Amino acid sequence: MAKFQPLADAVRDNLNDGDVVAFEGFTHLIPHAAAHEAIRQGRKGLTVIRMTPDLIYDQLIGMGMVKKMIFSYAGNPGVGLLRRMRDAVENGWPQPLELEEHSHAAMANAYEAGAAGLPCAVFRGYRGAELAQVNHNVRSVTCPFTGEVLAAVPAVRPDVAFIHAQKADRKGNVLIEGILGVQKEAVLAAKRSVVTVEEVVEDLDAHPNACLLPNWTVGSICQVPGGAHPSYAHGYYGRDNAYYIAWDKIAADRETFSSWMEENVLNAGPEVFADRVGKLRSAA
Amino acid sequence: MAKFQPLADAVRDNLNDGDVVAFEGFTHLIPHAAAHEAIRQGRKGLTVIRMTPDLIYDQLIGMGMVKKMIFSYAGNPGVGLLRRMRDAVENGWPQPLELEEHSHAAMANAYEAGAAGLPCAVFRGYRGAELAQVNHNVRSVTCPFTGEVLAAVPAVRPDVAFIHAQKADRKGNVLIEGILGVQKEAVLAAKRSVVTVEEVVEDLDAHPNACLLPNWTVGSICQVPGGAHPSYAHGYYGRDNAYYIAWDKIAADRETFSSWMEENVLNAGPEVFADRVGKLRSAA
Amino acid sequence: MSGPAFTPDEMMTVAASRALKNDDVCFVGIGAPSAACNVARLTHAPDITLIYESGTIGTAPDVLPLSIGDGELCDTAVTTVGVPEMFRYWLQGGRVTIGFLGAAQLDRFGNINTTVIGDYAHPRTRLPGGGGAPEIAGSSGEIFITMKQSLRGMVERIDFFTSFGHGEGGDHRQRLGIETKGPTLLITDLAIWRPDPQTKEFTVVSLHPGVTKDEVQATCGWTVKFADHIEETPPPTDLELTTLRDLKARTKAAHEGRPDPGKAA
Amino acid sequence: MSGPAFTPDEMMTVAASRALKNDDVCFVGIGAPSAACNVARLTHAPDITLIYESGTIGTAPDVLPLSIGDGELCDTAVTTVGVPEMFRYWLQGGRVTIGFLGAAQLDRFGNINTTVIGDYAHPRTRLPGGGGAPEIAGSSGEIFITMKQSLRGMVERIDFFTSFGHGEGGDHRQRLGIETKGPTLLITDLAIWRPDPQTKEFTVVSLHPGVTKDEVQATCGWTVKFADHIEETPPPTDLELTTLRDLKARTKAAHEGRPDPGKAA
Repeated sequence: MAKFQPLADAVRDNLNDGDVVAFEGFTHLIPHAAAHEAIRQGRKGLTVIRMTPDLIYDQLIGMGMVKKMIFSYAGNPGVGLLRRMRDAVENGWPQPLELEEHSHAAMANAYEAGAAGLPCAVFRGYRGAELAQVNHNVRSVTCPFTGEVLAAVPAVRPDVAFIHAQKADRKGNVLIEGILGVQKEAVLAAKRSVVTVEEVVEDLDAHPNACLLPNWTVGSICQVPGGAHPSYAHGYYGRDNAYYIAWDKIAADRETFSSWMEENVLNAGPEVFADRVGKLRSAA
Repeated sequence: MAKFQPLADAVRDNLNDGDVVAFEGFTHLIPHAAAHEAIRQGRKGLTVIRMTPDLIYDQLIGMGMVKKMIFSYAGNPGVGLLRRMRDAVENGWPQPLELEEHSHAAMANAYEAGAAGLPCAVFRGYRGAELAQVNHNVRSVTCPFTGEVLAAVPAVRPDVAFIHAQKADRKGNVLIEGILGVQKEAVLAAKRSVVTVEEVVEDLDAHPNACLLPNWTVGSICQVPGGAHPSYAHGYYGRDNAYYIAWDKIAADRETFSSWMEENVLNAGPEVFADRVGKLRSAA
Repeated sequence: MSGPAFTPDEMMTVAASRALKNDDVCFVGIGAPSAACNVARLTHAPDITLIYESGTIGTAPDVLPLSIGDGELCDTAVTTVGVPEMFRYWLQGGRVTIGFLGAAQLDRFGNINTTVIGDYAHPRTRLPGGGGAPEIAGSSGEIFITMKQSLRGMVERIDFFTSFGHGEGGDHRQRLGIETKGPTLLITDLAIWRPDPQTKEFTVVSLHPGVTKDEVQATCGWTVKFADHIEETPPPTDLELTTLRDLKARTKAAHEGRPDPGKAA
Repeated sequence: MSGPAFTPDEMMTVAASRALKNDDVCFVGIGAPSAACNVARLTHAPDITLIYESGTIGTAPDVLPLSIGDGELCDTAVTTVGVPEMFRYWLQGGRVTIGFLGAAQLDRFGNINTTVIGDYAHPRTRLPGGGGAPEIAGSSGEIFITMKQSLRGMVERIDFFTSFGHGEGGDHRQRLGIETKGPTLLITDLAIWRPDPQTKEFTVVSLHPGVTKDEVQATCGWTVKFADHIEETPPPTDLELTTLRDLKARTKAAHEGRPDPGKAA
């Protein structure tokens, strides 16, 4: 049953050194505030999973918290590469980074399989793609009716999933709307979950088929207005595209990165996020 | 691209003798009007698919139109058995009926696989269940990661799917809400599709994540108010439970059945449905 | 016992309702299970999550549904999902603590038949089939069964294994690789039964008020095993009985209406 | 050609937009494909269905998204589905007629690399990876590719097969059991290329206005094959150019704003 708690407590209770963790969000609703809290708590040796690792994974990697990353597209969308991740992969700074790389279709199916309690996902994919040769977790099964060879990947089953959502009601039922990504799957596939929300309301007043996580499927709920910034929350505030563009320069240099992290993450708290989205609210 | 047409034309254009056809609806939104039109047009040798064949399949079978039925629960829900179907299975009247029987999980997964363009569905099921021994379309695949043996069934790929939905907009985009069943999957899995709707509106005014079939995924759209009766349409009219209870007597006897079909189906048209739901509208 | 304040059917439903806990997530079969689950929700388990296979999650109907997909279930649900998702994420995903099933035929090991009476290829009676039951039986944490006792229903050998209980008993589930507990409770109109820890044979552990062992045996097609120490099921409380009767009355009023299935009916 | 009325980049986008039809269902890659697809929608193909991998179906953005999941895409979409459904029902389901991709490295057979420069295990440059491309390349009816020509981008051998085009050429796709057409069109800033019917090698069929064969060869890392009869690409019309420039101007205004990535930036 969902427990309402401050973000620092939720991260402390749910994320341990060495965990397999997914901070999910597909451009929309990326849980930046939760990742920053994890950085402040200095967890180590994490295996991080995400379809589209972008800024927060660049930050986790740059801070030396990540041992392995399972992913399908690691870029700053529309801007360029992830410079901290490149530095880890190409130069081993601040530590080497093991990669398990998939396609989006494989990752989406793997989350679906995780939510569905299956050991693996089966789909038509990877044909002629070289990832199937470098990733030992791309295998195959044969359709027992047609003989077609289909791709198989292991289900994603994180120790803990962090997502950001629009709102929760007082009972802890969580509503996600707009671009849904794989957030519902991430929570259902994970052993534990933490959901940051823009607001807590009396009644979700949702469509009968709205994407919703009932309170008994969610571990912790933390109210963190603006908690997705510079990503966005449909109906609340727009994406801070300028911030994404600016990140490219910050991440380009180790020292610039470190001092930026010091000032904006290590010496800050979840409460800074509400201010950051102030001027973006009209754009939502 | 969706074509608006009268129901009789849509059935004539899309349903042929010998077709594999799904009239889908899971208690909610069962396309009765479309099935009655198919009965009037006297199609023969059909293979009918549905998770929960109830009254309309009892009627199709009793009218001698069905060669084979693929299904997972054939009953009059909460009332009892399907007496026309029993007569066909137990006594071969009016003709023998071949059955391919699955569990709900298998059928739901098979529709999902059909919509997903896969040759088969893979799930955890049928363990210790005797259907796996009498149905040659229940097979297995082995997870290449864990060695777990999972069930596999062929994807459902009907020639044509009929569903009923709440509304379409003038461009032909179709909205379904409430209990969704497998209707979206049935249309996406089928080669052709006919959707009857309660009404055609200027703008669906739908939630961003509403269950929706874009106009280019739908073949024909026919406006048939009340077209789900005695099933129901969420937001329009309630389920006619009394009708379901009364059906048990009508179907109990071959002659009663035949004369009822003559009067209420063969000598009627789609326009009768609007009247039938008149008094149920307040209950919706 | 003269002038009982409740019927055996009411005792069955109330006893079944008591087995459910406030934090259970219950996949509800239709008929008797539905009444029991909703009595639980309206009495001691207000926060119980009831799931119907139509995709309605966390539903709280004011009247019992006739089918598993009445509008009332969706109107009162926390959310409603498509049927593929229901079976994949919610049942197969291992989120259901209790699967609550009825049965046409039942054997002493909790195996259920709702498919055919007679031979599968040439049945004497073609029943509706399994619906969700085969996977409810496999994927739910444990299974509760409720049915009225009769020689026709509780049989030495079921005609068809629609859903697997404990098979031939003992560790048969484990041998098939099924990790869930399977049937852990049977509530009839006469008694409460639990599987023997070793053999998994259903054993009477409690008799409903006024019921004798002979009555239980007379309406059961196998030789009944009784526990060494048999309890007496506490009779329904006023609250339980009122709740159940009010629910049934509301349901009757809602379902009856005037039948209007066409002119020739 | 002195004082051209349009840039090579604009010609590329306009030429790419023309290849799309009103009834196409187009899975849109980010960058150049996104501009081309939306110019098509705003000119000759108003009913084209644009799908982005974020789950937005039938989207009609007023400004180009920076990412594949900007709010603008959802706000203007016919509907938005979850990402697993996007890849299962919509892409794998065979509903996409055109997959439109960009490339970091491309070879003459339409094979694409967006994964690494150098060795996979020890790359010189770690690129973002394939994202949706491996299955877009396999499941879309056909593939259009658009990129600016450069010796670094158009190479004799790509460093990694992120997505499969025609492999080694000829019937390589069929030999792998891939039933879709694969790359059928390449639009660069200098020319339009189509695969040879037999060998599947990309062949220049049209040069953009003022472009010479030598210029095409000078910016391509393999020996270019030219068709016997080469067309000249019609220059952008006023409508096409105005539409593209207005779109870019709206996009620039929307994306710029004041960067505010914290105090130390």
